[in-house]
Amino acid sequence: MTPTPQAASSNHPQPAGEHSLTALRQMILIRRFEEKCAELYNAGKIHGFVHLYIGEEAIAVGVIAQLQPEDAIVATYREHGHALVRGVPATAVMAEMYGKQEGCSRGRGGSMHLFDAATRFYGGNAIVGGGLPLAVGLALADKMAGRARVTACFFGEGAVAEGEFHECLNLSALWKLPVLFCCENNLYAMGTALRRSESETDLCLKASSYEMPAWPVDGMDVEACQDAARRALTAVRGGGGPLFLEFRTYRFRAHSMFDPQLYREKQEVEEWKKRDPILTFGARLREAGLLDDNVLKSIEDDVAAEIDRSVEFAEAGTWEPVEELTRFVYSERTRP
Amino acid sequence: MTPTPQAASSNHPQPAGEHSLTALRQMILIRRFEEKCAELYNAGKIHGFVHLYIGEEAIAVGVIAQLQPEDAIVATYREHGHALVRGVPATAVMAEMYGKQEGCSRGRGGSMHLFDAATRFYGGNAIVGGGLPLAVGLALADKMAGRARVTACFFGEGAVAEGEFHECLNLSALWKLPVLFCCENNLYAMGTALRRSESETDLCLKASSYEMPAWPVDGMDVEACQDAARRALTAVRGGGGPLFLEFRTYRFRAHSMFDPQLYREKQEVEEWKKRDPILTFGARLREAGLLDDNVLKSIEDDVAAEIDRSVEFAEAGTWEPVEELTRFVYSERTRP
Amino acid sequence: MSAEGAAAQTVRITYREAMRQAIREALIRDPRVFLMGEDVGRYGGCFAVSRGLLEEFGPERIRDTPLSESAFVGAGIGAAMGGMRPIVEIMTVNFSLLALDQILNNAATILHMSGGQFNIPLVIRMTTGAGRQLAAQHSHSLEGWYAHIPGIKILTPATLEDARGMLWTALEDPDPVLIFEHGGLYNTEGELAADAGAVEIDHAAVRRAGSDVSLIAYGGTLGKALRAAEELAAGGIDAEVLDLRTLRPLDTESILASVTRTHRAVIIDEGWRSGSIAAEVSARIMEGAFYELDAPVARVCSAEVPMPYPRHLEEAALPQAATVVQTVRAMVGKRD
Amino acid sequence: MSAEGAAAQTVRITYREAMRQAIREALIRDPRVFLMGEDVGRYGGCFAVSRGLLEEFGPERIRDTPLSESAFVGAGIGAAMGGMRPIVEIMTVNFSLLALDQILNNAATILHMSGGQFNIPLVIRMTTGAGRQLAAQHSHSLEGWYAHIPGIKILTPATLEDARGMLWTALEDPDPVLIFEHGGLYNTEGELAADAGAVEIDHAAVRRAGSDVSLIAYGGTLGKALRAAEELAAGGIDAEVLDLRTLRPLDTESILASVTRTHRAVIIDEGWRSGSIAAEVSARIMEGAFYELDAPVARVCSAEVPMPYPRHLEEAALPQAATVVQTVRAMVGKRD
Ligand SMILES: Cc1ncc(C[n+]2csc(CCOP(=O)(O)OP(=O)(O)O)c2C)c(N)n1
Ligand SMILES: Cc1ncc(C[n+]2csc(CCOP(=O)(O)OP(=O)(O)O)c2C)c(N)n1
Ligand SMILES: [Mg+2]
Ligand SMILES: [Mg+2]
Repeated sequence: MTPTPQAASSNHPQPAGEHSLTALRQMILIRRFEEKCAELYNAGKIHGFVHLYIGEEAIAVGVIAQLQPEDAIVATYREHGHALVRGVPATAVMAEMYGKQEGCSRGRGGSMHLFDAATRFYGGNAIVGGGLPLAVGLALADKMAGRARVTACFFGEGAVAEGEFHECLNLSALWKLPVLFCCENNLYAMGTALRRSESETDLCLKASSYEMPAWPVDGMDVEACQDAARRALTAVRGGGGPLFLEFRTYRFRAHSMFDPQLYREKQEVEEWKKRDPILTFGARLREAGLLDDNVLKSIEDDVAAEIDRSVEFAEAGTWEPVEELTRFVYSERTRP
Repeated sequence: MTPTPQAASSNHPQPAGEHSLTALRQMILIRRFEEKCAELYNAGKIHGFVHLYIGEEAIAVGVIAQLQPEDAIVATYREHGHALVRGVPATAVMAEMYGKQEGCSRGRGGSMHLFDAATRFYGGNAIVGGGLPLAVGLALADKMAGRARVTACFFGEGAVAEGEFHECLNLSALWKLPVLFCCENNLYAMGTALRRSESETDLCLKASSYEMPAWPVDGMDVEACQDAARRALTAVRGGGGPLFLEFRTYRFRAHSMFDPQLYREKQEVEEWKKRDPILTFGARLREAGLLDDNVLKSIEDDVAAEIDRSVEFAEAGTWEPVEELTRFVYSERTRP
Repeated sequence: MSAEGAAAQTVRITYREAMRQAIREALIRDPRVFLMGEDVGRYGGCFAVSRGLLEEFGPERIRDTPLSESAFVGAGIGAAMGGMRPIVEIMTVNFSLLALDQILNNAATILHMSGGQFNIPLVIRMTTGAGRQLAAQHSHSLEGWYAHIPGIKILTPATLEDARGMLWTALEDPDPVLIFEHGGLYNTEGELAADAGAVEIDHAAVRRAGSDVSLIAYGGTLGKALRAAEELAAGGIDAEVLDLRTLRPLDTESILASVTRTHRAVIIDEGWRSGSIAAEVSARIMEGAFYELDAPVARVCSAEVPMPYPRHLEEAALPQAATVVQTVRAMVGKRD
Repeated sequence: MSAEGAAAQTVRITYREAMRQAIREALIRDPRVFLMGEDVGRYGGCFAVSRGLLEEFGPERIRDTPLSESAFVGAGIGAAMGGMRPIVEIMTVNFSLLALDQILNNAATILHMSGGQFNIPLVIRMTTGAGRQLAAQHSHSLEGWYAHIPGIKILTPATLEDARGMLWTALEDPDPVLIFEHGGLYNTEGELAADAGAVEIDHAAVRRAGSDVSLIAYGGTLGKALRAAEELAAGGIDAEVLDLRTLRPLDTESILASVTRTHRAVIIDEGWRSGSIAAEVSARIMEGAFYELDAPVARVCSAEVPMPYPRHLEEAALPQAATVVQTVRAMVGKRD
């Protein structure tokens, strides 16, 4: 019932130069940014829950670069990468990690609640499945207003067990709303393996039961992600209704900073690390003659400088005065 | 992936005499009982919400007669029929409709909350989808205790849109619990037609997306219901995990007593009435020489007498003293 | 509206019709407004509030939803963020629990978590209350409970003016507003100014001036308070009746002012007593007018029991004018 | 347990470990007991409370669930009705909203709706509270809010004895009991009697006797109250500290007795102020000890704001010992 192309893995011809290096740089930016976050967490600069995206960078990079500025994004607590690729400045993201008022959510949200009106980045949601209805609603607004926008909604495979996921797939398919559902299937929800949480582990079948097209995508391959996203966005923008992409991926790090990872074998992690999206894409670019040590070094240097700036910015940031504690419970302007 | 026999409609050989007349009598009992309820409602004897099962009798009769006494049942607010077939005395059901303390729920529940410990009848639930988790839990208890029981869970097709439905299908399939899911698809949830609430109206596909066997059944044909239930119960009792039956049916009456039925054509109702499960089964029994006017009359008389007794019983019943208002908020016995 | 006399002109109208006119006017005034919920369209609304609107405004703006409370409430939040002005109808408060995560964790918090970037101009309407023998799962009165949540506003229209006027004000509010309509009020009829329109929602209203005791009520209990006041007047006790109107934010000033005038207060609240909004009002009087009190503040609330079905028990469970009268008489007696 | 000296023997233990031992003991004592929830098994529990139990008791009794709060809480209800004694862990109170329909409409009402036939011997445990910079969606303190619901009991163990002893008592209770464990307590360490076992759950406990003011606290705020009492003592004010222990049913008698001794009360509660359990305690004092009061009862609650991420704002939002001290000093000053 669903036009499922056999796993939309890329049969990439020639990586397209500039474009490819940009993607590589974005993946490296996310990786290094989060490595820095982990360091700052251990140094007591960042607090609360911090969920690293390391290993999964190809998805955010592959999908978000295909979006238009007027499109919207809804993400989860594992959203540093999405925010960075979307163009939320690393400075504002880092300041948010610190809780400074120069942060993208004024410091109120922290790691799990990055928001940015300028880029239509609607969070940062720490309730598993909680963002999906928002995406449906944003798409509904677009459809009712006759705007040709798409809302991209990211969530983990753990959310598939939540009733809300089903309600949202149904509602959006029923109303043919322009949502691109991006399921980041990293095989674990905290310590629970997918096979222990779903009787049927083929997630695309779930979407199909709503008459929603659903494609599996190699989430470790940034070009496969780009391809799938591009084609999916064309379909969604064409008014065909929502589409479901299952990105098969893996998180290299612990679930959060508190996780001793008792639930998986070290060897499994090592196996997946061989498919590191940055390394494999880098190798491919080298083969194609688009990358060499010098280029890589300049990217790394550039990224390092950006991250340094973000840390400086965050360090120099200010604490919101305690007197402002109860602001933003209600709007300060009184008319919409 | 699911062994779906082509719509399990009955290719009934010879109806089995006694057995068939019992089924006919049960359907007639439900029908007449509810007609009496409607009358009593209009007479101001019964209050609140009353949802009639008229037109759908074949399902409760077909399924519940196949259950063992130790099996459990979870139903909805449209459960008079299920309670009667299960063997909750008509007297106790009618007294409950009146709110008398001789009712099967001591009058506390009313029409939507029939309960009966003796027959393992776990209600009567007025939250759409709300009963499904209970059924999953009852089945879990049986499985953990090593008892070969089944829990039959009835619900309308409207519940399929609720997230809880999905969570429950998944959980029961994942844990291979002995639940028989009986979806009474009467095409409408109050005034909302199935095609306006589900993007994919083939409900069996939903169950299949949990690797759960799912069969459509002609819900207007009591023998088809019996056949399907018998085979399904064998499968579930065998430890194969839950099974989903979609009974295709229709309610002849309004959703509740307040419904002007603006949402459907009279003609559609008339078309379905031609498939009245009592009339069609009656005709089949006549053809087979098992029913004639005399036998039918004696059934009707017998049913009428039973209903009269139930009304007398209810009328003679007593109101629980106001002093007992706050009983049953907590248990009176203190140890489990 | 002609200048002379228009204000004096009144029409005879029900609460239901006042609500319907308010919705209709909103749909006419603002193209961003739409109504969404279960059976708001073809069925005409569970309580017939939206009857005729589908025909007038079409299915895009009078949007029947599947039984998916979490998804469509969440979609309302998303649509509000996307620029629309949704009116989401949850059929009754009893089903709103299924959407509570969306209400508390998204609607009430996103403005704050985003550091003030994303406000949610959403209106959620629902029917509340008991009194129609609908038993334990269909008789909740949770508006006072919802008033615990910062970030949302809670309106409880008790009069025709408020039924007619609160919706537009709520729609103009930049933040989420929940309107609780007591099911027992829909059929109440009275005179309403022909040019009735928006009303302010910031203040409680003295519905009857008095000097001996303050009867503090709202929504479904206002009528009972007024009846109690009449009866008390006959016995020479002059009660003031304060209609809270908005349960969050509470108009503490008006409460304290009333108690300062009368030196005694009884709060009449259909919520269960423990943790009721009546407790909050009592605590605020404790904090703000302790030294004005001639007697301890009393509460007349619902008994702490799931609502029983039989009328006599339901009446015993609910706050009644007679209990208010009795409470006041005892209180005034205690004075000297 | 040897007769002599055993009671005097103590062990050094954390709150977490006391909880873990309580669960372990229950699993050993009663074969009907099992633990079910997200990541209770392989992950070892989100807060490591259940670490090691999977290995000891196996996956049937230490049951990892999918992310399906409504289904597995409801399944706990069903399993309890089916004869088991489930301990359902909801990872944190923040996710419990997704299961609230099951808790309120089923767990709390079925005993009543069934006229006393079906009790629900279910224990639900969850972590509650703020203080670890987890921001708005992960910092709720809703135990006082849950205490509004008749039909359930609410326990808030604040001490090692109660962490160790309340679970077994809860499991022996025939009705649903919710245990709220404050996340900030898990690491607290102290001495516990080596033979510590079940404790009664019907009474509040005076944790420090005093004569000038009653500090009424529970769960996460008990420590703050005790610290405030120390500081007050240094300033010559002798505070009594009452630990409510059970929020539903509230031990009104102990509250009134304490206030009758001290004539002043401050309630310290991590819930948002409006509609808090502190309001209920204040209202009960109003009703039962008004004439004993030398000053109005005061509340030290959380600010009415979704929890901000930065530490300084979180600290400002939460009740603090310093605020309690300040409040008491002002109150005592006001006396004369
Ligand atoms: C409703 C809800 N339940 C539980 C949690 C706790 N929790 C946070 S993340 C997580 C795992 C989610 O896994 P998945 O959706 O696969 O996303 P991933 O973390 O793998 O990216 C859980 C259980 C939560 N945040 N929300
Ligand atoms: C959660 C919830 N939402 C809404 C309702 C109101 N309601 C009662 S019955 C009903 C329709 C249910 O339809 P279906 O499940 O198909 O069962 P049927 O009535 O057709 O037997 C609705 C919307 C409810 N009881 N529970
Ligand atoms: Mg995952
Ligand atoms: Mg139906």
